[in-house]
Amino acid sequence: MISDPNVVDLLYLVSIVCFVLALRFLSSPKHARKGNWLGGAGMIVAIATTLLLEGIGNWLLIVVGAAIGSAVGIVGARRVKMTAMPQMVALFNGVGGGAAALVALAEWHRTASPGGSETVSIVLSALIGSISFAGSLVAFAKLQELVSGRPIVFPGQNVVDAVVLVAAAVFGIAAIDGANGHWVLYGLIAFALLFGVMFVLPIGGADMPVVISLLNAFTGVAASATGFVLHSTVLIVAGMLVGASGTLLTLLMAKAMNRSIANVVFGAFGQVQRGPGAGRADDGRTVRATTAQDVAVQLSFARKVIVVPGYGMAVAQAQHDVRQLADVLEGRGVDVKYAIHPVAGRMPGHMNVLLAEANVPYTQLFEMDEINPEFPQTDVALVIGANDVTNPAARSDPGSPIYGMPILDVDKAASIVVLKRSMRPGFAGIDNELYLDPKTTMLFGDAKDSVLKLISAVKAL
Amino acid sequence: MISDPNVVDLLYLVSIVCFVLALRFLSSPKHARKGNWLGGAGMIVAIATTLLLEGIGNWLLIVVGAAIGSAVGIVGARRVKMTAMPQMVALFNGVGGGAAALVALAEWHRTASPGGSETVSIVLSALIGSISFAGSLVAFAKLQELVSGRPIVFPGQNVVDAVVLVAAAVFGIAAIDGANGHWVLYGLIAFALLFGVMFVLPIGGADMPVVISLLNAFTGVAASATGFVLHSTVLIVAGMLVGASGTLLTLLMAKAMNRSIANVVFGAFGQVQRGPGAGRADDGRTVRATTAQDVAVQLSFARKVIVVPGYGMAVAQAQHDVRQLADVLEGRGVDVKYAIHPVAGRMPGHMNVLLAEANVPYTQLFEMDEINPEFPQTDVALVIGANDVTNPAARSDPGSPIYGMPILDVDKAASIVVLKRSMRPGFAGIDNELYLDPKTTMLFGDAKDSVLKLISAVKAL
Amino acid sequence: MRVAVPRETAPGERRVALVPETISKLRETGFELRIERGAGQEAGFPDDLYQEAGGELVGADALLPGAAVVACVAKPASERVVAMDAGTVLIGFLQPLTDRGAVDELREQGIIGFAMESIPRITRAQSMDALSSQATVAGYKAVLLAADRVPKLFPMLMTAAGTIAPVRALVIGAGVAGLQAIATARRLGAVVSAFDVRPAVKEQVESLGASFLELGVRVEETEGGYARELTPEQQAEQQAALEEKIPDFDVVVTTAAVPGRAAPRLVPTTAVERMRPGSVIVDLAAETGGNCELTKPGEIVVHGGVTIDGTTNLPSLMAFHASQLYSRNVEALLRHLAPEGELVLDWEDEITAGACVTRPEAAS
Amino acid sequence: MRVAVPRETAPGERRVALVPETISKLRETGFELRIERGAGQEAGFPDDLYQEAGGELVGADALLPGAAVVACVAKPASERVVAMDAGTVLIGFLQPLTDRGAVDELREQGIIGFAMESIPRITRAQSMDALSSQATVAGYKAVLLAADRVPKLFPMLMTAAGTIAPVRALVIGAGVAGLQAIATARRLGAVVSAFDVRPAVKEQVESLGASFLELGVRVEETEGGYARELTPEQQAEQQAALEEKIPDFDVVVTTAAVPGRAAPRLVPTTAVERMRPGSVIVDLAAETGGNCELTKPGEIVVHGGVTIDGTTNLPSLMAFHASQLYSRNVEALLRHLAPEGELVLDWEDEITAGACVTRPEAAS
Amino acid sequence: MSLPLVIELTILVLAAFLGFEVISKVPTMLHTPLMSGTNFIHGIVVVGAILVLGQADDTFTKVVGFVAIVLASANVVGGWFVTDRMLEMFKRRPEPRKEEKQ
Amino acid sequence: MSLPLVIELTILVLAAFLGFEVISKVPTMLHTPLMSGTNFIHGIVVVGAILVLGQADDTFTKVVGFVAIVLASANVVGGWFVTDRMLEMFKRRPEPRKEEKQ
Ligand SMILES: NC(=O)c1ccc[n+]([C@@H]2O[C@H](COP(=O)([O-])OP(=O)(O)OC[C@H]3O[C@@H](n4cnc5c(N)ncnc54)[C@H](OP(=O)(O)O)[C@@H]3O)[C@@H](O)[C@H]2O)c1
Ligand SMILES: NC(=O)c1ccc[n+]([C@@H]2O[C@H](COP(=O)([O-])OP(=O)(O)OC[C@H]3O[C@@H](n4cnc5c(N)ncnc54)[C@H](OP(=O)(O)O)[C@@H]3O)[C@@H](O)[C@H]2O)c1
Ligand SMILES: NC(=O)c1ccc[n+]([C@@H]2O[C@H](COP(=O)([O-])OP(=O)(O)OC[C@H]3O[C@@H](n4cnc5c(N)ncnc54)[C@H](O)[C@@H]3O)[C@@H](O)[C@H]2O)c1
Ligand SMILES: NC(=O)c1ccc[n+]([C@@H]2O[C@H](COP(=O)([O-])OP(=O)(O)OC[C@H]3O[C@@H](n4cnc5c(N)ncnc54)[C@H](O)[C@@H]3O)[C@@H](O)[C@H]2O)c1
Repeated sequence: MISDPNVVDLLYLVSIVCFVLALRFLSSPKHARKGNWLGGAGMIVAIATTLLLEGIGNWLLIVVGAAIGSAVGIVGARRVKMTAMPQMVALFNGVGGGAAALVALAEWHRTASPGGSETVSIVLSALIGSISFAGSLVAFAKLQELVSGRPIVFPGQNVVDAVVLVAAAVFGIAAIDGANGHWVLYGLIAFALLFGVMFVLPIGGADMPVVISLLNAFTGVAASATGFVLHSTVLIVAGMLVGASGTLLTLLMAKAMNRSIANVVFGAFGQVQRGPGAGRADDGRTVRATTAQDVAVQLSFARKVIVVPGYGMAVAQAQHDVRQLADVLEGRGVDVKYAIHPVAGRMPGHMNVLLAEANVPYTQLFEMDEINPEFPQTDVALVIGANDVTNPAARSDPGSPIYGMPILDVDKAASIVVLKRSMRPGFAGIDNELYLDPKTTMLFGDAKDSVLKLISAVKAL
Repeated sequence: MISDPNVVDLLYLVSIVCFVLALRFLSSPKHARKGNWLGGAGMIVAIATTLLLEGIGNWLLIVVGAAIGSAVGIVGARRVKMTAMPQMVALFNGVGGGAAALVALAEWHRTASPGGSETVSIVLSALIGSISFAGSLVAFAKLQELVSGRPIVFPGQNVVDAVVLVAAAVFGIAAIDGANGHWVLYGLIAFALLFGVMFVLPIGGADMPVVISLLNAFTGVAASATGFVLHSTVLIVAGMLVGASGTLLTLLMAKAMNRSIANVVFGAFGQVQRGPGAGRADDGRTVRATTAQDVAVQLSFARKVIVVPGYGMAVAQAQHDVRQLADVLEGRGVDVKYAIHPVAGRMPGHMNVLLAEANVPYTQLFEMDEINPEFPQTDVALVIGANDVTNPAARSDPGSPIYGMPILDVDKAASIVVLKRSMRPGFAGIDNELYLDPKTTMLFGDAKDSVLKLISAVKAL
Repeated sequence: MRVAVPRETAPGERRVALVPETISKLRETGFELRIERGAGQEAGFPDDLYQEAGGELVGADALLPGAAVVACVAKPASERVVAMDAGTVLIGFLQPLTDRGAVDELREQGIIGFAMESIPRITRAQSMDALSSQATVAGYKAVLLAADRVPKLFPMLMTAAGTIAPVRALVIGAGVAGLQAIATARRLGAVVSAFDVRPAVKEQVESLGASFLELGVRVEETEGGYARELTPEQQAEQQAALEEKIPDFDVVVTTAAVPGRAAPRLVPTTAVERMRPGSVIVDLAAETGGNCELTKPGEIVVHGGVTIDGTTNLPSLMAFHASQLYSRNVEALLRHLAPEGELVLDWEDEITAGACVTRPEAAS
Repeated sequence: MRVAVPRETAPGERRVALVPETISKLRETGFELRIERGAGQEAGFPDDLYQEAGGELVGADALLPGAAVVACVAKPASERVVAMDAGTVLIGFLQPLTDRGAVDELREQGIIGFAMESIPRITRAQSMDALSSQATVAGYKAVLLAADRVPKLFPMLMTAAGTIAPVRALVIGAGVAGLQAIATARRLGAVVSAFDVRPAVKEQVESLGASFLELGVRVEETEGGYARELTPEQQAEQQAALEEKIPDFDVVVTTAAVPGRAAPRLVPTTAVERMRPGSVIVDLAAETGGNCELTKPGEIVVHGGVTIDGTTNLPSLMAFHASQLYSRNVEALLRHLAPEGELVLDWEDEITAGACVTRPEAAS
Repeated sequence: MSLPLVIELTILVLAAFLGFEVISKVPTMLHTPLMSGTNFIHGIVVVGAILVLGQADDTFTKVVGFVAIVLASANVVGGWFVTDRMLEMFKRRPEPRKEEKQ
Repeated sequence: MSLPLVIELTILVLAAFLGFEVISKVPTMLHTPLMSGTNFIHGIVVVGAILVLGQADDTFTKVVGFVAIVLASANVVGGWFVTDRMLEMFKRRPEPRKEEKQ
């Protein structure tokens, strides 16, 4: 039992410090794991401190509840496939929001109508927590394909949404205004849940990560509000840290997808706009666009990268920058080679001319036959403005005009990054299956620009 | 008169927010000025709030004191020459520290021996404030050349220093331990002042900025301690913001000078180490080494930059990177030209060969006679591994082996940045006066490395 | 199956159809190879290398009888054609579009001729595309010839004795040879412009760092990526525009061609006369009449101080690498015609059918 | 003061001492200029350009009498020297170290000869340094000659018909000409190594992106930056080391020289015989006997398939730019000797004293 | 022990700034792990749940508190493990090569 | 109105983190202005001086408080103007050129 409030607050301060450092570390690839461990430590300190507080009883209930929750959490987190991670985040985020709402409900019950700032906090906590709970569960369901991943829209949706939100608000105001009795909060929570569902339903599967991040920030704010209810600084601080960083993260994620938040949230009401590359093949495989920063991480952490230049590098006159990128990667210990296809470009030796101009040593250039056996051991094949010379149709599709041409086996690499401006075809005028390969990501844009971005991003790591 | 403590705290919160934003803005070249204005706004809110607090009297004294202080501050800040700015910072920092110490003294007087945490705060505030006060004044005196700028050392210095500090500590502990009466704090302050003087005396003029920054952080901490004494959150937060950012800044500054803090502070006790370029001409003019980040700012904010390549660029094989730097600068609207001296390098056309390889358009290359008239309108002449071809001795010193050779008039540019590895001479084997020109700064290191750093730094701005 | 490689007898022809490296690779697949003594000498492949590679060196008389395939560079002389067995497959540059007589002769002798220039320019046949491989060499060589003859240095140099302005070069016709000429001239430091009538070429020219000269004349591309012939009006227009621009250039390399036709006349005498003395025109189209009015195929003409180099068969001047590339092209075709080492002529196949210029009666 | 520019009469000499651009600049300072008709024709500067620039065109007979200065490239023939007034200043490559007879002749005629090659190589005189300017041209041209003659492409090319390996080039003697040769060969895409006996050169070679070949032979530099002559043992050592390495190279450019001496023998016949057929050696030292044992000055020798090009006076083959550079060098010297347009020969001056090979009695 | 509201607000504002600043430069690759990490941190609501349940004496509060604890601890534990698994891929990092390249 | 010490400490810690984070990436060129700017901000000690002098009733406190106010306001005002002058040189910033380069 800890009875000195100073000691309690000091312990909570320790866990606050842990949380701040956790966030800090989580934002650098090198220390991210350490960050998570520190966060865990902070959490243990906070929980232990709380359990040891004077006046805490109902131990059995607490232990049993915690055990059940933990079991669900562990099993869920361990069992799930790597690809299903996003929905797990959604799920765990939702339950957190739910917990915040329940804490608010309990406090409301305990004090009936506490009045003043506490009531405001209770209302906020219940409202935001419930929205987050319901929204997250819908997001989970969508990603898990329990309901359709496509935007679900119906006419008059905005009107209905507005009405629901207003209803929730009315209950909230009533509570703050002094109305008491359980019904006020029940009503509030019910409408908030409804709003959470309606909020997420119209959003398409591709935008889910942004929405989950937004709901994550919501839960943080709800937790923080709970802190105001319970006068707990650790709750206020930890909750708000998540609220703020989650908000920023949401903005960053939206920006990385070239969307605005408004566009994500309200996109489905109008026309959903798509980036140049967001194509979807008939058989359901989609083209995955990526960002320079992601590619930079992939490249920096690779052991072996093969650069596959093509006509697009020539058009963009990106040869000097490509060389510089390779240099930077080599400086970081990555093994970089160039794979030169015999007919890359538009004249025999096109790539040689350009790479010689950029002073790439001849010893780094490899002919197709030499390099093809190396692709299976390659972490990233970096395709810079090449298209036909990487098209697997040449191997497999006798109907294709390029059938029979030997190609670079980039598809054998562990992952493939393609730099080009659009989904337009190359010289042969045919689509490239490679771009639908789940291992392939596309970095759209002029090759020179993209490579310059990659250089900065690699250096910033 | 504001009587509601909530309103007071809210107003203080506003000024806290202002201060945080001020710091944020101050760390980006684009918004720095806005930052200072915001800080000013925060300060006005804080002062006004305090003046309007219930129970604040002695208005006349306050106004007169503030008027005197402000007058000194304004006149000092306005009158001083740009080059004397550092000592002004030292001076104003010192008086801030002094103020903190005096507040502590007054509180000690008011409460006699308050005991507990308050006493600790008073002791810290008085101790740190006094050290900062005395140290800053010495720094000021050194920079203003009231006392010699050279390190002042005497045998046994460390022992004396330690004794002084221990004495101050003893008084401090006595105070915390419950000793009362004025003498305790007088003693404390006296020894702290002495320590402040002794702390700064042995530090050389070149290291002063780092020391001032350290003392600046000290004053911040002292102010924060005052906040604990007076239970003022705005003091705690604002003081600590300065304490923390000042500490980090001190580290950054020391790093930028390639020194460790310990080296700066205790350097004089051992041998003062100097970087490769910290040379000093007989007539007192010194070579000024700079950092890639500084040069990057200079370049980015320039309107016109002339690149002067020489043999060093060839040795470093930096031509591709030089071109990229020029491209980046041009992208930012800087006008970049290359000045090619007829005998730069080691063979006729050496620079042409390399720059053509790097694909620099011929239209950006200018012969000496074409470009020389342009130097006076040039903001930065960026000399990359050229030496003899920029040596003004060729114009002025008939005894020099290069006398009579026409040179590039880089010394007519508003500022000159020279990239080379050391102070070693070039082909002709003679020293270059240019490096002692007060407009010249040297970026030491392999030209390729330096240019790569410049590229990153320009991009990071 | 026996493949015979004769020594080239056409005047000035220094190349050889198969180089030792190819010989040893073909041997592994079961081909039997006979090489005429001295066949590779002039290209830098002495007989002993062939021997090492597993080829059988024979005299001229013993070479042709019994050979299933004869691989040559230029069309062999009549007396050699007569010496071949009927049904022999002959591979080489047979000039089917410009030398009908020779083709008829082959047909009469019952020789199955495969013309390297008739191989369809489809992706699958790229490795057999000798037109491209030889044009690559020619484009490179053309610039060297120009650089050798022009009394100027290509690159810009700023020296103590003043600044040397870079040579300005113009490449007309930016097909395979033209693009290589652009690349080579740029390498040497010239400021290069290029012109072609096919609109797609602009981007390709720029992808080599050269600038595209707008002359306002455009025609469409044919199926194979070749240009169509200009109408007389277009031609006049182009000539006029060129006459306007051409005095700016020190070096002009012309490569314009339309398959099966005489080379288009692009540079009239009046244009040449406006050029500075010392300037050089290298006309890669000399063989088919030349892009320049003053071109004399196989000769070097100097007109008012301007040199017009009509040297033909430039690849032969770079015989080593030219032979090496050609040899790979022939190898690819051979492997296509005889995948397992025995001829299997599939007349349904686009390449086989397209390249063959004298199909045996039975098959057609 | 009148300056005369004769037409060069030495066989194969196409350069001209002053180009029209210089003429007009000198006129502005008050020089009076007479040019022999046709003097610039072969270098690409026709008479009308001289006229425009303000030069007076005269016949051979009217040129020399009355001229205070005669500017030429090569030493003029005896009959022309005789035609000059006594006391005339003669500027040109007078070969004082190798052709004492000619110098004596000048002295007898009372001609004050300034040899371009004797101008001290000090910083102040860089703009007069014709050895450097002409060596620059020669180094460039040497590589073009090699590229033209070697049956290979310089750059590496990866094509549908296989990969062409880049030419490997070796430059021996990395002075002014050697460095330019390195740069040019690298531009064309060759893989370049270079060797010199002066240790300072390694860094310079690498500053051009080429690699330095270690042969283990080093000598010190003289005052002027020239190399000293090797001892016989060193020479033998160097030859042996080269013989070891030389078969790796397709192209060798030699430029090694020691002023006033016969060129060092670096490449013995045995080394040449180890090279691959088709390889090319361009010997820039041919004039002084050649760095290669097989070199015949002014001729092209083929030995066992290896071409040894001993062409002399390469700058003359690039007469336009070579003349332009030379003209600037001569202009700088003229302005030094006659700052205000009238001769003021200051024998205390390092340059004047150093460059003069036949000082008038009165002055010495 | 309840603090003045404005002080709590001050703390809130500081935390908000800190939250913003601390993650201002995250590579895109880390967006998802970071989201997951913050998701774990707001599991701190478990402290709230413990406080409620620990002090509950009526059944309603006990039930609500119990559910809250279950949910919150799922958040904490699940959140942590998910993050950990995501971060596993950043574990190995080849050492930069030391040899000089020519 | 005095707060529990630990709460003040919490605030202190948050402020310290914030101070670190907020300036983590400053170009060297801005080191001196930033130092000067923070120098100005710790002039907030003037608030302390006002509190002391404003509540002073004995002469000692008045004298000490008066001197403190003089010093502190010199810090505030001087600090601000010095910073402002330093920052003047960052005022103009040419617009990036819009035209395409070839
Ligand atoms: N080498 C030869 O001798 C030769 C001669 C003639 C034909 N070919 C044919 O040319 C083709 C060569 O294959 P390849 O893979 O090199 O080229 P490719 O198949 O033509 O593809 C080039 C790709 O580069 C992209 N691109 C163009 N400009 C770009 C820019 N500025 N930035 C980024 N990407 C850009 C284009 O996509 P976006 O438009 O989406 O950006 C295009 O898909 C083969 O089909 C070959 O048969 C070769
Ligand atoms: N162009 C010609 O034809 C020719 C021929 C012969 C001689 N010269 C003479 O060469 C000189 C040329 O002048 P210049 O200004 O170009 O060169 P320079 O005077 O020789 O100076 C070159 C400078 O570059 C620096 N440097 C060398 N390697 C470097 C590296 N890796 N990174 C950074 N800096 C490096 C050196 O300083 P650190 O060692 O401190 O780094 C050196 O001071 C003239 O004196 C000229 O007369 C010219
Ligand atoms: N798909 C493939 O595998 C493949 C293989 C080789 C070549 N090609 C393409 O085929 C095309 C032609 O190749 P080529 O070099 O053998 O052609 P070519 O030798 O027949 O003609 C050379 C060039 O001259 C141009 N030309 C014709 N008339 C002209 C005129 N009046 N003025 C200016 N220019 C004129 C043509 O457009 C062509 O670019 C090229 O684009 C090449 O890329 C494709
Ligand atoms: N200071 C100046 O202004 C100035 C001006 C021009 C040249 N220079 C310098 O003078 C030097 C020589 O110039 P150059 O080109 O006229 O010299 P050069 O023509 O006399 O000799 C050519 C090269 O051959 C080399 N050489 C001699 N014997 C050799 C041997 N046995 N093996 C291999 N190499 C051998 C020499 O070292 C020299 O580099 C150069 O370093 C150049 O930079 C200086």
